[in-house]
Amino acid sequence: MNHQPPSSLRSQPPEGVTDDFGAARQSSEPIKFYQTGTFTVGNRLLAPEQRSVQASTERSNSLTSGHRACQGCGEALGARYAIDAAMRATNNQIIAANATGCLEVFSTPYPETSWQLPWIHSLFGNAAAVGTGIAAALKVKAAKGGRKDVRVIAQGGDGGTTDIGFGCLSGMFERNDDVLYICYDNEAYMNTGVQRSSATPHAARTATTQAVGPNPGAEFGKGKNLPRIAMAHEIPYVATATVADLHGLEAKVERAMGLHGARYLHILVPCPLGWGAASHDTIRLARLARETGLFPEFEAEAGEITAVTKIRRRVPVEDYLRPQKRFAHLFADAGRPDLIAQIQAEADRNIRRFGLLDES
Amino acid sequence: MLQIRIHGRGGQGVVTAAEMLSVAAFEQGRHAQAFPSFGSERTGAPVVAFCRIDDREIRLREPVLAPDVLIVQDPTLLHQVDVFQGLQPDGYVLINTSRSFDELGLGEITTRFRRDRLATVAASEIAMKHLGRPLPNAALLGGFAALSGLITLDAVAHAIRHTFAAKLAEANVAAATDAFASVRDELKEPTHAQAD
Amino acid sequence: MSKPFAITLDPGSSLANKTGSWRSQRPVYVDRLPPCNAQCPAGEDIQGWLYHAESGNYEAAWRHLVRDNPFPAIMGRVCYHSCEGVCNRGQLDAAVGINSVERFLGDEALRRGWRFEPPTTESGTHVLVIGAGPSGMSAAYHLRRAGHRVTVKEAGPLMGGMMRFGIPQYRLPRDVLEAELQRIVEMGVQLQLNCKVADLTAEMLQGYDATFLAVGAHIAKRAFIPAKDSSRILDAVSVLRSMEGEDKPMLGRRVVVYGGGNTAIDMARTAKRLGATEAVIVYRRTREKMPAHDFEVEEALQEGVMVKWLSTIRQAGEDGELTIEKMTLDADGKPQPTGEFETLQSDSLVLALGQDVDLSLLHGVPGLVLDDGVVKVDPATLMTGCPGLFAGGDMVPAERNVTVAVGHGKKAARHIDAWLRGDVRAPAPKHAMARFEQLNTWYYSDAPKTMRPQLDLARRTSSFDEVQGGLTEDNALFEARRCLSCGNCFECDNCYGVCPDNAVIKLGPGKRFEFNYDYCKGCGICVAECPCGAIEMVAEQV
Amino acid sequence: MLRQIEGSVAVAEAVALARPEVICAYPISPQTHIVEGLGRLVKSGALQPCEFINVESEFAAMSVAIGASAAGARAYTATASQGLLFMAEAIYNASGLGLPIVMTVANRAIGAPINIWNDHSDSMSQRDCGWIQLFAAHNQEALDLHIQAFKLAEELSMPVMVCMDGFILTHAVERVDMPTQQQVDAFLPPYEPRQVLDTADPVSIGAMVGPEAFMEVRYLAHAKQQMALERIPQIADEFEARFGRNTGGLVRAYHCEDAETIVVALGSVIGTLRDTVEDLRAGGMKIGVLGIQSFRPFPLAAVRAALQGARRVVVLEKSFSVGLGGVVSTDVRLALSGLQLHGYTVVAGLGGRAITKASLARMLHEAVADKLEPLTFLDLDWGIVNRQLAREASVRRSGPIAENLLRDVGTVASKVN
Repeated sequence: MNHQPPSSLRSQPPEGVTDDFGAARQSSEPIKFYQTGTFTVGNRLLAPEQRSVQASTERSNSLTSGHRACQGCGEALGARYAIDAAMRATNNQIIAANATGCLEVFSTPYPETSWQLPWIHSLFGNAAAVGTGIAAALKVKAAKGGRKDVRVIAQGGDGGTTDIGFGCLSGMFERNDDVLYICYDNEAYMNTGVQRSSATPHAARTATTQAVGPNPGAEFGKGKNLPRIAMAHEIPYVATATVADLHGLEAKVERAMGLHGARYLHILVPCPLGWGAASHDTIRLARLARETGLFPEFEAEAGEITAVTKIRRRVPVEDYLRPQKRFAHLFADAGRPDLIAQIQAEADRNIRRFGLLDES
Repeated sequence: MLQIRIHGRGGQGVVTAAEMLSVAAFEQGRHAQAFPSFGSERTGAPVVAFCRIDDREIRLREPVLAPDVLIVQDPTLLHQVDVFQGLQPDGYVLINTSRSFDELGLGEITTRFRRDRLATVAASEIAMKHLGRPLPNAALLGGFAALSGLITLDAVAHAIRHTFAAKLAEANVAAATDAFASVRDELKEPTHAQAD
Repeated sequence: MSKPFAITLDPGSSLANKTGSWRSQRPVYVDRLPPCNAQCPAGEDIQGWLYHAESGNYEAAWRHLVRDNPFPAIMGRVCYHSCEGVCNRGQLDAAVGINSVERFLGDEALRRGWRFEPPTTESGTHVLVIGAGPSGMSAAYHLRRAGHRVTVKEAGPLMGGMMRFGIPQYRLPRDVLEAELQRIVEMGVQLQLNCKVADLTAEMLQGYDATFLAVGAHIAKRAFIPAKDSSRILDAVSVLRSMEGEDKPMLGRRVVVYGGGNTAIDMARTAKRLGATEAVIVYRRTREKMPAHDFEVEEALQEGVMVKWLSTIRQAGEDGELTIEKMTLDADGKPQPTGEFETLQSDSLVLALGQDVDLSLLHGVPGLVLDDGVVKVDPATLMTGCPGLFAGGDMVPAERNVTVAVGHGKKAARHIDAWLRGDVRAPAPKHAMARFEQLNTWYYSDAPKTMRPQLDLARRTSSFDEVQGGLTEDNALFEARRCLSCGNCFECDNCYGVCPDNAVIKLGPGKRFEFNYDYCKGCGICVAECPCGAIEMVAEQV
Repeated sequence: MLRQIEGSVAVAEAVALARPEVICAYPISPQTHIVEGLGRLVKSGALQPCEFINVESEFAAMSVAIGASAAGARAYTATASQGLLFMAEAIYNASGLGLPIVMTVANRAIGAPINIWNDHSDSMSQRDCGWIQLFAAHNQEALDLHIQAFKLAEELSMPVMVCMDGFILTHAVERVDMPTQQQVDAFLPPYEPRQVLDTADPVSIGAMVGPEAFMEVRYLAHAKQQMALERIPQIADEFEARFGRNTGGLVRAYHCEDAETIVVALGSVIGTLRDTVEDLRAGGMKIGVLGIQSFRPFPLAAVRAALQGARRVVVLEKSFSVGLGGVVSTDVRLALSGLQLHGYTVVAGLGGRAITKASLARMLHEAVADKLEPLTFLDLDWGIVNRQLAREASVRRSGPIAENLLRDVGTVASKVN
């Protein structure tokens, strides 16, 4: 079940202790790179092909400099991570369809675009369908002797994916169209000023779920888990990822591009503005989301879970909630330990459901 | 211009009947227009279909209000719908029944219209015989050919073959041929009577 | 294609939009001082040589190491590696086994016969080094490297000083010691053994341009213990020295060692190996207060050495009967007599109460000042009151251990070199310390410290075989790679990868990175996600 | 080749002859037979390579067409009524991005009350969406217009809506002349997109355009439609030259030369009007019919030229701007600005109400006598209306209008008219 790093990074440290040092064991396994680890972007000790795409000066920078995203934008980061990986996996044969939202607005305000691949923005709710259309066109072109290796990515934020674009997305899934849909989930409608979406976490303050009254923030018992809904379509591949685990994210994109049919990748991308967090905490918060269990990272094929990324250093949800102003009301004055307990229960449920902790 | 109105129930092939009629006319080199009483009626509900036949382009798009020909595929409609509405004085009437006009309680009709243009035919029974299902539309067209002579049995047969797949087509052609004969015989009787 | 106006745009055109103007703070790359380097008495660039070891380039690692210390194989055995005590990794799981990697490199060098290159140019100046101990030989090495002619005069028959006469073989095999010392001599150092300098002043006039004095402290401290003639009382320094000779000392079956320093431990363990059934250390304080290093105490206890805590020897009676008074610690932790007595049978009593410097050869040296039995030196340069005469090692005020001595040798050599060139060596400006809080340890995989294999107990107490084993190459590589590279970029590409604005330029292997301030919005993610704390944010000038 | 087939089948086959590469299908009456026919052609292999996609909504249908067209494929879909409204956002997007999609609209009323029968409310609701809107008077024209539409759309890189009356044309079986594949291929070249998503030449399509350039973008769309005013008749002529039929174009006049009264109309009612006018002329009335084939772009000049000789104009339309009156009428009046002639708006056939020769004749007699109300509702049952109005005046909660009316009418299934 555990998400495996590349084989050369997988061996155990050699055991030194023996009764007689004359017999000290010689490890035949390759050495794990403890210093530059499996967690950093690059690694001077790794073979180039084992390094992350982002470590390479050859990376395509699909979303290049000069975009108008906020300081520390997780979505800008997630988009470059994912598309660059897809470009690497397909030898730059990617066409992207983008839903309306922050990503679209900050990347393509006339007269400048930050995209370096063929890209189209149509509407808020139809990115998946536009992707379907592009894929259909490519299929016909291929049948007429055109390129056969061009692949399609449709992408949008959580609003464009879980809410207004849900119908088109489900249709694309159900038809198993050859499109990878990527949801950059920052858990609210940031483009319009931080309003609640069906991906907004419980108790989070947004402009439409204010931190007032007996049940402040987004109400419990509401919202939807799109990755699991995607799995219910039994499409070839569903995965979740965060901008805090670049290697995992790239491995998932690579896996997705290795398959045909409808694929779904749900990436958690913290939003400093909407979450009320420091711009430098973007990656840290994504990491904490996973380490609390609130955002389980997993892969599923044809509706079955095939891998989960285990929690490495488990932390209580407070550690994740506290740095975010959208949860400030949980800690103000007397605080709301009852609500925090409910959120912790959700994390614990995820840990049980996905087996996020090693039994050992 | 000849205007035909066909009454029946959803599922009895009323619309198909009108289409086949238009195809038959087309086959004879004439202009024809067939269309249903547009609606969302379901199986069993009363439905109407229309057909116009002319020697020039048909531009008129209104429903057939004053039919020259009235074909009733289901006699049970007679007491629900005023099927005779707008029927021309010298219009044709063909009713799918094994009974006579009087038995149907339509004695009054026979007085208002030309008797030699009124006929009944047991189309459903004929259909049962040939198709094993009571789909009277093809048979009725055969009967209409006999009643009016406005289209030939051959044209009707062609239209049937144009509409249905081979096996079903031949069964329907057979039904139409039977009905054609039945109506022709029915029409002979009064003339005999006069002869006597 | 004839693109529609405005709605269709050319790729990457946003490069025209210089978002750097949004910035109120800017990230800058910094180098910080790793605590291990700061701590090392020998001034080794530990992080520097570990970096080479990580990539398996052991010779480069060794060469980088010996720039500061010519004795990796010795250090890897006898250094008390205080560097590991301050290693930031200690706060994460366990400190990096710096000492064991150092030993691996030292042994590897001996195995492969790596040598020191003689200097390419000769300075023409001649320096006298008195004493071939760790400090003297270290100085000789560094001075020779700098191109100076070096003559070493040693009173004893062999090089090594306390490394040879103070440290038992089971901790430092003599072949290792000999090899690393010989390697220095082979650089072209003139060595004169059995050559005691009686009159320093006179000696210095024999055409030397400068002198480094490092004769150590070999005179055992005595304590007054009333004793009958029959009682056998020896001192640890003499006993340990005699271990190097032909006839081993006769200590009997019951040996009592008096003292609490490392020498006392070495003595007791040596006694065990000489066949003593009982080796008892008598010490007036508690284990917590004992100056000996804990790991050595632990090893001694494992080997069956016994310790009488809070005890002093009041007198040595007939047939080696020792009278012991129990002590107690007062509020200041000082031992106070209790008046409770007990007796302890011994075949011999060995005193290990510390050593004094032999000051006889210093008489009449102009300007030289003695202070509390040691030579007073300028702490910055190690030069004595007598111009051109420098001193180091156990004979100057400092902690007395091999590593400190080696460090003195290097420091003195640097300042002698400067002094000979007529200028003063200004100490290089020190970087700010790399603190644990500045690291982002998430990026380092979990990796517990590798234990060095140890000789099994039976063989430890019956022979003088080396107790501490070495690391295998895999272990050494593994251990080296546990280094966090505190405060110094190791090119992990994190900053290059995590920038949402592609505002980091990768300059290629060994060249590190640059910020592209045209686009950097100053979000600070690179700072937060730098594993080793080598970036900091500074406010933009407004 | 002459065939006696249903209008929907004729359109499906015509579209297939245009070799579309992506077809999006979502069912809604009365458009269903068209996509059903195309689905059959694709599945049988008669039309290939072509992707026939069963989408989950009209919104998706247009969105898939947008993606396909942007990727360089010839894209087609069909819809009607609520479906057209449901895809409205994507309709504006397709024209805004200048994607030459062709769509059939089987004209149908818009609810509530839900009504599946024919009128022009649906396509009129998208009057300003930036698409070219062509109206077919009969099935032959519907067939021909689809072939012309692809040529027009792709030349100008503008989407085209071909409007045909639901049921009245889509479900009518009549004679059509179906061209051969060779003829169509010779007339319609393969699609060469003006802009395309191509990995070899990447562009970003669909940028956000602010106040500094938005008006220009909009004006350019208008300029395109002005070009269409020239190309539409040219393409109709090219079509006639190749196929021997004069269909499409901007407007078509019938007995307008000497007419004092001209009836203006769109779609299938033109046929009934021509019959009516023929009869009235036999009675000595100087009357003609002006059919409008191109509603967007609206041929102001052509309409003015055709009408300026008359004394009165009756705009008969199957659409209704509640609170104002005619929709087509306003455009016609614009074409006539400055001219002194009587103008009448006659709203007829809403929700499938049959438009009969008799009613038309009656209405036109009144018109010619200038006794017609400026805004007339053909065959409106005033009895029902007045009773309901009275009911509402008297009772606060008078209940749903539609149900009350049905109660008054006493609905009979399968009414003849």
